[in-house]
Amino acid sequence: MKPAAFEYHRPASLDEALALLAEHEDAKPLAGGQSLIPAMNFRLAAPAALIDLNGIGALARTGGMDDGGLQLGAMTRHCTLERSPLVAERAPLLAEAMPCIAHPQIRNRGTVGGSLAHADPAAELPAVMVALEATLVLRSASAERRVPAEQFFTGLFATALEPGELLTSIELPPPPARSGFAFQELARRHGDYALVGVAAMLTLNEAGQCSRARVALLSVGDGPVLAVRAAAALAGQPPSASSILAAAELAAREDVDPPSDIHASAAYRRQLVRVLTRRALTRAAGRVRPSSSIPT
Amino acid sequence: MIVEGTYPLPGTPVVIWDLLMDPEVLAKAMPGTKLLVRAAADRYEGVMRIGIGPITAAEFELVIALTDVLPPYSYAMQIDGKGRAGFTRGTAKVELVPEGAGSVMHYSADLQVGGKIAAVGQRLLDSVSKLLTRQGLEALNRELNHRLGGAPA
Amino acid sequence: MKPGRYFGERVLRLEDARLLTGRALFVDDVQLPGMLHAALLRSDEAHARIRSIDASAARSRRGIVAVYTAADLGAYWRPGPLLVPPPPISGLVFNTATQVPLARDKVRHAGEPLALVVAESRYLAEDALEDIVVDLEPLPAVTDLEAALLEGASLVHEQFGSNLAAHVHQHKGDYAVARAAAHAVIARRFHYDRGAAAAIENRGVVAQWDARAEELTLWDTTQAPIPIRNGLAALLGLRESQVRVIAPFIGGGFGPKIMMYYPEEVLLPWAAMRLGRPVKWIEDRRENFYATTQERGQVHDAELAVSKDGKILGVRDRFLHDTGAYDPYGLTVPINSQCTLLGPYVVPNYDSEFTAVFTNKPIVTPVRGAGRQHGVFVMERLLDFAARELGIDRVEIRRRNYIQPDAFPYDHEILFQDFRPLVYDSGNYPAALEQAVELIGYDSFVRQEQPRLRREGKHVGLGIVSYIEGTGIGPYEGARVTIEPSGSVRLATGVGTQGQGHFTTFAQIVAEVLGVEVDQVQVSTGDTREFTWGTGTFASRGAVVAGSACHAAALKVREKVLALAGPLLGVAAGELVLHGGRVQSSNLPDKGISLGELARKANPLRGAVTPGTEPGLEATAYFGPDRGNAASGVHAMIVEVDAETAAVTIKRYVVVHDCGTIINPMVVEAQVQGGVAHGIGNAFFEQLSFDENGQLRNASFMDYLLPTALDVPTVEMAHIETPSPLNPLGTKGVGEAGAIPTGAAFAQAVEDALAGSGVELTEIPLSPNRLFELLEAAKARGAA
Amino acid sequence: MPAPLIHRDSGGLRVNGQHTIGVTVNGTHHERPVEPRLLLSDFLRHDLGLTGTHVGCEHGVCGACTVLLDGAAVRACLVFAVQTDGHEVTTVEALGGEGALHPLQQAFHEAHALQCGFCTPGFLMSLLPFLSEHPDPSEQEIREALSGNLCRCTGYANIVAAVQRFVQRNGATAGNRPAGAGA
Repeated sequence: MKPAAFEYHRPASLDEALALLAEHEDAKPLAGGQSLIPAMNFRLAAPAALIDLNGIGALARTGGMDDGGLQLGAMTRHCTLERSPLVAERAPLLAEAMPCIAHPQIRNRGTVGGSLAHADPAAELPAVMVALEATLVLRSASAERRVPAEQFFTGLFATALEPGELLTSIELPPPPARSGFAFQELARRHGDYALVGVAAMLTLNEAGQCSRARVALLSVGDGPVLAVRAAAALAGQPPSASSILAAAELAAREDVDPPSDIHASAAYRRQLVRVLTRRALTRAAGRVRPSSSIPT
Repeated sequence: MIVEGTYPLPGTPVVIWDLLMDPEVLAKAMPGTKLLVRAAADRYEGVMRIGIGPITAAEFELVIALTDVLPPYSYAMQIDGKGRAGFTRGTAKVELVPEGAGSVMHYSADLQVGGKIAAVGQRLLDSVSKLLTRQGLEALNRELNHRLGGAPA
Repeated sequence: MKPGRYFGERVLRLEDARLLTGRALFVDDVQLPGMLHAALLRSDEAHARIRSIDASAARSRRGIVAVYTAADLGAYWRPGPLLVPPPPISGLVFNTATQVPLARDKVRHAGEPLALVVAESRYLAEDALEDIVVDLEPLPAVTDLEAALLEGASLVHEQFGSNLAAHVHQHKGDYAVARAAAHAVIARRFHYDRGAAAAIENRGVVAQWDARAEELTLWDTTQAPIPIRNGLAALLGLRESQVRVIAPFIGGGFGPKIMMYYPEEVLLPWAAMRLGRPVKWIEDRRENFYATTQERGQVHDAELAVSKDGKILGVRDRFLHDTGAYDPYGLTVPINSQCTLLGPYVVPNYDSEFTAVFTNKPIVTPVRGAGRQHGVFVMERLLDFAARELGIDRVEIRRRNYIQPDAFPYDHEILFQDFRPLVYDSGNYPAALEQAVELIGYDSFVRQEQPRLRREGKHVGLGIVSYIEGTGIGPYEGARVTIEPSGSVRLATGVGTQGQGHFTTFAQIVAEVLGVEVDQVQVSTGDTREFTWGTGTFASRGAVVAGSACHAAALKVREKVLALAGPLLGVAAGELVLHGGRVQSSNLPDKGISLGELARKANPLRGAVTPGTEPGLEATAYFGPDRGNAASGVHAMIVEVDAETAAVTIKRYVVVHDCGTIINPMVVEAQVQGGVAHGIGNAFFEQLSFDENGQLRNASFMDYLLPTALDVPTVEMAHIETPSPLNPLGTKGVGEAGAIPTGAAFAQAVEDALAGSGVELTEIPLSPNRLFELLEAAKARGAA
Repeated sequence: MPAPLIHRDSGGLRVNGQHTIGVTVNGTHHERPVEPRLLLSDFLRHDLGLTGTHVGCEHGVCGACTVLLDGAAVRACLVFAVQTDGHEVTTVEALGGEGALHPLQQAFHEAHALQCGFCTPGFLMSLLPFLSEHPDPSEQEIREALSGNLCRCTGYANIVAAVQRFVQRNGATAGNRPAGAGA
């Protein structure tokens, strides 16, 4: 299990990286490498060249934005997000999901941008970003564009990234007032690919009814799956046990067409969607804060 | 691994049939096919490269043999793909049923997957096969529309 | 042997420092000048005829030194030996087909090696693998045990005309009569699937041929260095004395590392001799899932005939055993299943018949437990079902059927894997059960806790099962003890060690006998230059058989010490004691001499010695038990099941264990805890998932799930010691014990937690996905 | 003569261009040419002869090859040696010293937290940074910290006990990073 030979580049700046990417068609960017390198060790992946982004400090900057949101540099490592008080305060859903990602040794190396660009259907971060309505900033040698997470994930390991483009940062809006969140997943063992996971954001109006619900599911499709029917069912309802139960049932029956593998049949995944969605929404509802505590 | 379904296509079976026998069209129906030649009346040979997510080094030498050919309605294929990442082989059945102005394609494939991709890619096989089938059919549909001078579906 | 200053004490391990600092030598740590690296091309197909192999492109690649296929091996190509011939059971049928170094005409399982590449680095060797063009003609694969035996099934080995590898029938009494007299007959079908041993260290071999000394040295991750040496010498046409096999520190064995000769063990020395350079091969994790032997596939159709009061009248079992593509290990595993099923119970009538089946899957040889799991699972489940049907408490039905403490030796009247009658030497099963019942709090759990938690909507359940493990079998092991002039004691034995603590437990035995500090005893294991007689570490026999040999050798040396010191000190031998590294008069301690000085005197450089005198304080001794002994125990666990997700959490785990006299409780408890972890893996997490074409679908640690620190509870343990009369130490084996009854306990506990759901668990492993399927099926039945 | 052999060993024949890296391992600076594809685990074991770092799966699951990269625990099989240019690596060989065991190693010894010992260096290297950040961890926290390292022998109980033993003994000083925990 040794990787095939490849050319190695370690640009010191983003521009240099984009230039390299533009000139090497079959080059692959190397972020944390925690998914790419195993695939290379198995020789399931054999890129002709790697462009190592670990030398570009500018891509690792993470901080708060004036609107109370967050900006995450693509090369920010999982362990940094996991330990960041700012993330805990401004994106508690993200903070809750972090410990579910593999193990400490992987989180010390893995990066948020790498995980999103890899777009593994079983990964936590894509679903979390969709639930949080994050905006992804993509740069090419010639231009920069901003893509909502929901449109970034286009299929199985497929994203809106064009050849020559890099994901440079992720912007998270501040948690809305009267919103609650929850992340739930079931894996065979702690840190394994989840059999099913749910990232839920729930926002209530003054009347205590759901004004907005975002339920993003992982490991049930080609990418993160937004449970739109479940969300629609909740709209205008108080987050009661019965309305949540009904929403979870819809999510399982109509929002997903899950795959089967040796660990979980489609039917079992459906059941997990049913149960975990209910549990996540219940917890999210219980966490709704009267008003935003984010200083803006 | 079983893949099956139905898919509406423009044109009557008679029209579609010849196009289906055209290696260029067939190649489009099989995503990742880099090369496909008709080696004999009932035999196609080519190279297919599958690049999905972590799997980018899966190149297969492809041999497709046609059997039970009943123009313009149905045929079966013996599919045999071998590569460093493993192999896939099996049979596929294609049936064209006239429906209105067009046809409905009934397809079913029973494929074995072996070697490395089966051993370590299991988590993705189901999704990948669904994806390739969908992509293939959509490509086929586009091609037919194009060739029949119709608007792309 | 009586407990003393060291024997029976929690002595900290002498080998730890080397392991903790990374200084211990493992096979992959061996670095030699000019060393080459090997990789094997393995078949993607599970069953295929070989049309051609073209390695020309690989050979011409830079950095590649050689590529060998079966054709290149010439006369050296031959199938391996049959390691364990079938026992003398009347009517027994056995078809031998052993593994080959490189497939020649046919491949019989995915991962079977086709070619060996030797290169300047492993990276380059793997590059070259991709250049080898293999033309295989696929054949239908045999994977299902029943289908394999049908007329017209594809044949793994054509020469036998069927896929039958063996057929064995053993019985006692007359089951038919018992059945006729029975109040109830409980009949079920049971499945037990495959798992991997999954030692964290993969296998590895380094071979070096020294042309000047005409000596071959092999570093090998083996549990049996001496048989490897002898076999290799024969294969390579060398004298045994020309071959040195070193099993250095081994990163876990668990059974498969006793298997021989793996293709790599045969190919590397041959290549090293031809190329005149050392060659290293280290198995990678993916290879390990095909190239290292596996275990556990069996299907049982069993029935239990019981009286109204729950007494066992008889058991009938018909089972199929998956032996994989070859059967070099004979019948050890299925015979263990057959014998272990009887457990600690009085079974007056037993009729057991098994058929071993060749399949296109990797080779099956013993893995921790070695077939015993299956027997325990079938018997314990049958008792659970009988208890339910008869309305008897599951603990009570076991009580009523135990062999009583005064019934030893107890003869089951059938033959065990060591070819000796299955006779239990000692035990106290009722005491173990009562202690387990006490520890887990059975009565309060069943009467109060469980009902209370059920009312709260929690699905908790308890499992409690018994088992016997036949351990410490022959033929023999040996040891040499030497008191060196430095005063330190050197102990050499032939068994390999894979983490069991032999460096410490053997030293404890010797230190006790010679009255020296335990850290004064230097232990050497697994180097054929140090000791040349023995078989290996398997069947939980290391401490029992090799330990007894160490004891015997130490006693001999003690005699020499007394014989020499008596006259020297002018003290009668009877009045001498060995203490603190000295031999001295029991009543006049200053009348004594240090063992080191005595060792010098025992090796005079001038003068004369009386005829017949042997120099030095050294002795070699051997021990071979008359037959295996019977370790035993009771496991109990409490689980909670999330009925919505079918996720299972193990809340508590209790083990009451009897391995006879304990040399080092710390080591024993750790062996049991580790075994339980392995058992939990087999029960809930681990399953080698083959598809109907013989393709393994989870050949990685991503998909083959070993339990982690979050999945294995700390086991609460108690010991019962019924010394074995079959060896001077009174000890019994413990290495495999923990892993044996776990599946049975798990199934009982989960079923108990899901009581009322209609789910009956008759298979292992039980993943959440599978439990969900079974729950759904039960619901459907209920609805229908 | 040894030098070229080391090259061979590391897969470092001059193909695809070698990169010369400068990396500090256990406090010693090394300048070495490496092929880009050379895994850090192989670089440490073969090029530098630091064989205390063991290799169990080469796909980042078993944790046997865990080392510290700039003080953080990482899988040496999921990092290319070339990526450590200008960085610091700490392996099990850095622990303890002068025949004395590091307090954590000592705790492993006293609690019988190892059997075959193959996975042990990985456990030690995973635990050091964890313990410096969690001077007084709960059993659950300890088990979570261990969950990225597989052990087939011990069933983990004694490893947990060893960590608890270490924590009790070093409770007072545990706030500061255990010796040898790297940069």
